[in-house]
Amino acid sequence: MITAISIESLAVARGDRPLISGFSLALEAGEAVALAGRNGAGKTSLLRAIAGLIRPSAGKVTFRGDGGEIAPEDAVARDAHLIGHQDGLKLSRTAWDEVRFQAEWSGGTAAAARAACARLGLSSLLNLQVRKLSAGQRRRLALARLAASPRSLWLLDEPLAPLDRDQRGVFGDLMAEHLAGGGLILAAAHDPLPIAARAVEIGGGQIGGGEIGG
Amino acid sequence: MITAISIESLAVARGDRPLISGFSLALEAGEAVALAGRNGAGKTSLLRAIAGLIRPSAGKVTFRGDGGEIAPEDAVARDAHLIGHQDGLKLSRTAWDEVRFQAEWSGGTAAAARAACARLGLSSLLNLQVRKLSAGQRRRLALARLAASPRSLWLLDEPLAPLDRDQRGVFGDLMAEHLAGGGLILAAAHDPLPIAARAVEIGGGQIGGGEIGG
Amino acid sequence: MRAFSLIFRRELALSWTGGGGPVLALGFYLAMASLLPLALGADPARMTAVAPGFAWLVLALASLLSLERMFERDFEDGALDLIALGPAPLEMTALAKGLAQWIAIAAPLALLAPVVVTALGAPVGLAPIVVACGLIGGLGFCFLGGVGAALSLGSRRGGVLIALIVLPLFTPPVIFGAGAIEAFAAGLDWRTPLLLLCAYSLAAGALCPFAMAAAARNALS
Amino acid sequence: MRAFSLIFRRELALSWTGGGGPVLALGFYLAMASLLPLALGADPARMTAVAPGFAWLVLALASLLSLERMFERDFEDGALDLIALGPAPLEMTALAKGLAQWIAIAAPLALLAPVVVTALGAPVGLAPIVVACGLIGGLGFCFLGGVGAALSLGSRRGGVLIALIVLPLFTPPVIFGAGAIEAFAAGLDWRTPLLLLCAYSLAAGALCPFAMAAAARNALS
Amino acid sequence: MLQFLVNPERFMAFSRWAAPLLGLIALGLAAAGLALDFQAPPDYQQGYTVHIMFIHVPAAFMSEFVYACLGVASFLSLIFRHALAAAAARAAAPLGTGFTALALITGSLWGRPTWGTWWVWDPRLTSVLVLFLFYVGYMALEGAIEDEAKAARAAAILALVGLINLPIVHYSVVWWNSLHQGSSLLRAGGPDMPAVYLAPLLLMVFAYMAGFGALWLVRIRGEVWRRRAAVAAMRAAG
Ligand code: HEM
Ligand SMILES: Nc1ncnc2c1ncn2[C@@H]1O[C@H](COP(=O)(O)OP(=O)(O)OP(=O)(O)O)[C@@H](O)[C@H]1O
Ligand SMILES: Nc1ncnc2c1ncn2[C@@H]1O[C@H](COP(=O)(O)OP(=O)(O)OP(=O)(O)O)[C@@H](O)[C@H]1O
Ligand SMILES: [Mg+2]
Ligand SMILES: [Mg+2]
Repeated sequence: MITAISIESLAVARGDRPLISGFSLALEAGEAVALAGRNGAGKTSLLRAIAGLIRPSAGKVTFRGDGGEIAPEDAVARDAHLIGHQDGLKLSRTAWDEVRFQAEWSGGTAAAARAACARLGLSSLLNLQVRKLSAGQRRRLALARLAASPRSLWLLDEPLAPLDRDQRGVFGDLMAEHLAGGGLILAAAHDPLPIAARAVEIGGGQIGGGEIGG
Repeated sequence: MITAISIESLAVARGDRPLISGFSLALEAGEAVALAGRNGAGKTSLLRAIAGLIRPSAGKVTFRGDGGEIAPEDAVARDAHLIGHQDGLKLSRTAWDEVRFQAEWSGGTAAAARAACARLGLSSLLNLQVRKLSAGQRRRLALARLAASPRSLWLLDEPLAPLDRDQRGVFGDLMAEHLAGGGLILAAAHDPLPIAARAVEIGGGQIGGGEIGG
Repeated sequence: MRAFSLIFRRELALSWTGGGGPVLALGFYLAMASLLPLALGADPARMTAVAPGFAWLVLALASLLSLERMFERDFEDGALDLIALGPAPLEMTALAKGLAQWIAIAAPLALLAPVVVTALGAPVGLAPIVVACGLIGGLGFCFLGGVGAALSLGSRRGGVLIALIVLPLFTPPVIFGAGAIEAFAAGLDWRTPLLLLCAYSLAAGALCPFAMAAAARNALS
Repeated sequence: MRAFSLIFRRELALSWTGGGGPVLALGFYLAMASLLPLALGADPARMTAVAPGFAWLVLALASLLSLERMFERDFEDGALDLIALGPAPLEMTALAKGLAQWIAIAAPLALLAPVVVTALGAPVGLAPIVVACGLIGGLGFCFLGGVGAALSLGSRRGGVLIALIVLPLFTPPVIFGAGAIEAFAAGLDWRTPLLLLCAYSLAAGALCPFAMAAAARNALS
Repeated sequence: MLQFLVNPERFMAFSRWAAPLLGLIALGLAAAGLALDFQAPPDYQQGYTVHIMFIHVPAAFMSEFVYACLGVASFLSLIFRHALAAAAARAAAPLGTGFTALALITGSLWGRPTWGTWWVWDPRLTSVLVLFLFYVGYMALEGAIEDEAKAARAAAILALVGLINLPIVHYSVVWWNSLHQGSSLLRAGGPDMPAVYLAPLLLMVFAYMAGFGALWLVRIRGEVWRRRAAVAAMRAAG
């Protein structure tokens, strides 16, 4: 289980262009960080770099668990979950197939998947094809996959956008419980998160922060 | 040019289930309506029904222009634009190809497209493939397509979600200008819009409003 | 007309630009053609007999290969909504899509066909009829395929529909084309089958857009 | 192991439902097989000679049909990100995808092949070797095709590009399979080519997942 | 990126004089080879068409040699993420395609008078055709992915897969033809080549190699310049 992450002078480039450089951050169990930054500042890129999907051009991310340092690949493969801009759902499968697959894939159980769905008010929708769900319902499905996965590092990329007010509250509760249970949350968001979180601004006005010259 | 819409006791069903029924609304040039409602209440379905993409199960939508009533197909084909949950952009084309195509398709000009892009801070990104844009940049591209299209009825489905604060301001200005120029805006949103808009709640707690039984 | 040229150019760009263009078609055809002798043995007599039929197969396959993209992408990424809200009826969009598919994929293959057929040992004199059949038949394949692509939108079993609906429709042009080539080679009357092929393809080009548009509308709603 | 069975079942479900790959491939196969007699004219002797090789070739080509979907969907809708964050390395996912493709598409084709070959006039006795070649060769085709599908992720052109990348790699299995069938028909030693086919397909199954995973990682980054 | 900017200095310094030198060597060798060639008597069977040999055989040889270079460069760029190696692979592909096309074209031009047909499905010919297709696929793939770094890596993976596969293709094709009674007209060439032909042929082979070396270096230099210009443009854009 991941109990702490430290990011040291990380640099991320996209297509030859440096985007983020010298980014450092330390995150402990029970802590949440809200990443803010302009469109194109590199929030998504940063989250993907932490998840190991993008290779940083410099710096490193260290994961620590109860038993000392964990190799990044292992840490991510066993204990991280990413909610991206896209929900990663297959339109042609049923909601239940999608939640259960992801829960089991992340090391959870079908029972946990069912509980997470109930929590997010999806129980009555589980037999529908994902294609038939509304945008908010799809996002809730993606969040149910997250909640059903026994993973302590949550990397969230604007998780709340299409949710209605009630559901934002529900997900806020889920995040609070996750933190209380020793989880870590790193969330990119343009709006304030419904939990207490340390705010970190990336990008600002410097090179690569805003836009890229055509 | 559309100068008024009136919706009379519209009913929309999705897959055999009644979703909205008896919905009435009148909208005049220069007016904006903010549709609110829970996830799955039917906001998207309503907007698509107004756009003629879904056939309502009862009721009707009447469009009026300077010269009297306009047939719904004509009104929509010549004077409406829809921003959906998805941006409708082709990942493999360049940003500029996408804006220009849509502007011309909607009856606008390349010059208008360029101006809209400048307005939304996209000028330096126009040579990039859409695949390389961040979520907020893509949405801005979709909004630039809207702004470049000479269409008076704007149907917006959560248009602001992935935008950063500055860009929300910019789009707020665009909306205000559109209204000042005699446009009509019908926007579904979970957060307050950056312009003055009449709030209309759909769904509430009644049958079909919240969720659909599995 | 302006709308048609807009959507047609868009479709053409989507299926044609980026990576190769004609070179890609040539490579595809060559690769297919070089497999034929490998599978049948190098015996020229055998190959000569199969070569024209094989050219057909390649055309049909190529038109099936990119079928899925014809409507599905636009449908799933929301672009079809915006196109439907445009000035032109969906029928015209469907026509443009079919024609673009034809120009971008079927036509280059048809033009290359005689080269390959000749390399496989068929007499050079067959070239004109092979090109003619390829161009005309390709038109039919593109539109029939388009109907399948539109029908399978948003349905759970799209591929099944394509297979059951489109492939039977492929049969007549395949027969007419093969007949025309064979008659030409044998010095018989090739005009009749070619005319039939023409008629079939033109009918497909004229009627299929309606079916495609209806299917797309149904999927959107 | 649990992870493997999970992802394998997911892939299988996705290619059976939704896309309907197998039925499209089967339909294509049948349509092409019915084209052969038309293209060759009614002379049965000719056809018998060509039938097995032709059936084999069409089988190889039919496996190209749903290749595009193998990685692209998961890539574009973000599902591949989540799979990559799972307990299993991408290599294993690639293996599962290749095997699922095999079971869902190549195996039905292989089982149908003898029917087609017999219908075309080849002796019924060829059935076992045709099935064996189809099953074994199909494995190779699926994995080689997977490499093409993974490599073309994020590219501007799908179908035809994949086919071009993949067809040269199809050369050895096509040769071995055709050789085995022909040798069997002629009463010669068919074991050697069949073993070669086996070896090639197994090697492809063992090595291609690495190439597929590397290509997918490259596309994700 | 850094690595790329450090190492290339040395490469650029080296290639500045090496490329023209190789070019001169190529021209000299080719001149000598062609001079010897035209002194040689017309072949008693093939007549003057034998001159095609001096273009054809080295081109056929180069088509394989360049693929080997491409494979090695791809391997280095894939494993060590060496940008110069990626540039080298990218630069080699069109040259290889050119040589292969030349071998195919001169071969079929030669085949018309000698074998009476433009093309036969002989193992050697077939495997050259497959090699050509590999090149075409490589270039098509690289051209179809817009992000340059990603395109380079994808193409490198394909090149490696091809490198492993080419010998198998070659032997399978040889084996195929021995199984199916191929047309026995050919088995092109033979080792028993008289010295009057062998000497100019060898000269031509070396001329081709030097010429390839020169063109390759020039093309890699072009790649490096292009990258530098892109970096400069990016800096300027801020
Ligand atoms: C398109 C047709 C042809 C292709 C693709 C082709 C390909 C090749 C290849 C790959 C080589 C081996 C080069 C090496 O690595 O040393 C070769 C060598 C040769 N080819 Fe061709 N060839 C073709 C046609 C012909 C024809 C028509 C002739 C003349 C009758 C011919 C005569 C030779 C000779 C004499 C050699 C040198 C043999 C040796 O290495 O000992 N080729 N060709
Ligand atoms: N094709 C369909 N078949 C059956 N049910 C559907 C279909 N499309 C949508 N629905 C159902 O209709 C309801 C309304 O969907 P809609 O997308 O209109 O909601 P919404 O108000 O836009 O929600 P959100 O705030 O999540 O975007 C949902 O419960 C959804 O499951
Ligand atoms: N593959 C790529 N190649 C080149 N540039 C890219 C690529 N992917 C992203 N970028 C660029 O990198 C920058 C950062 O993108 P990223 O998605 O990380 O931004 P973000 O902070 O998440 O923005 P948003 O708030 O809009 O989601 C953008 O300017 C984008 O254009
Ligand atoms: Mg982002
Ligand atoms: Mg909605």
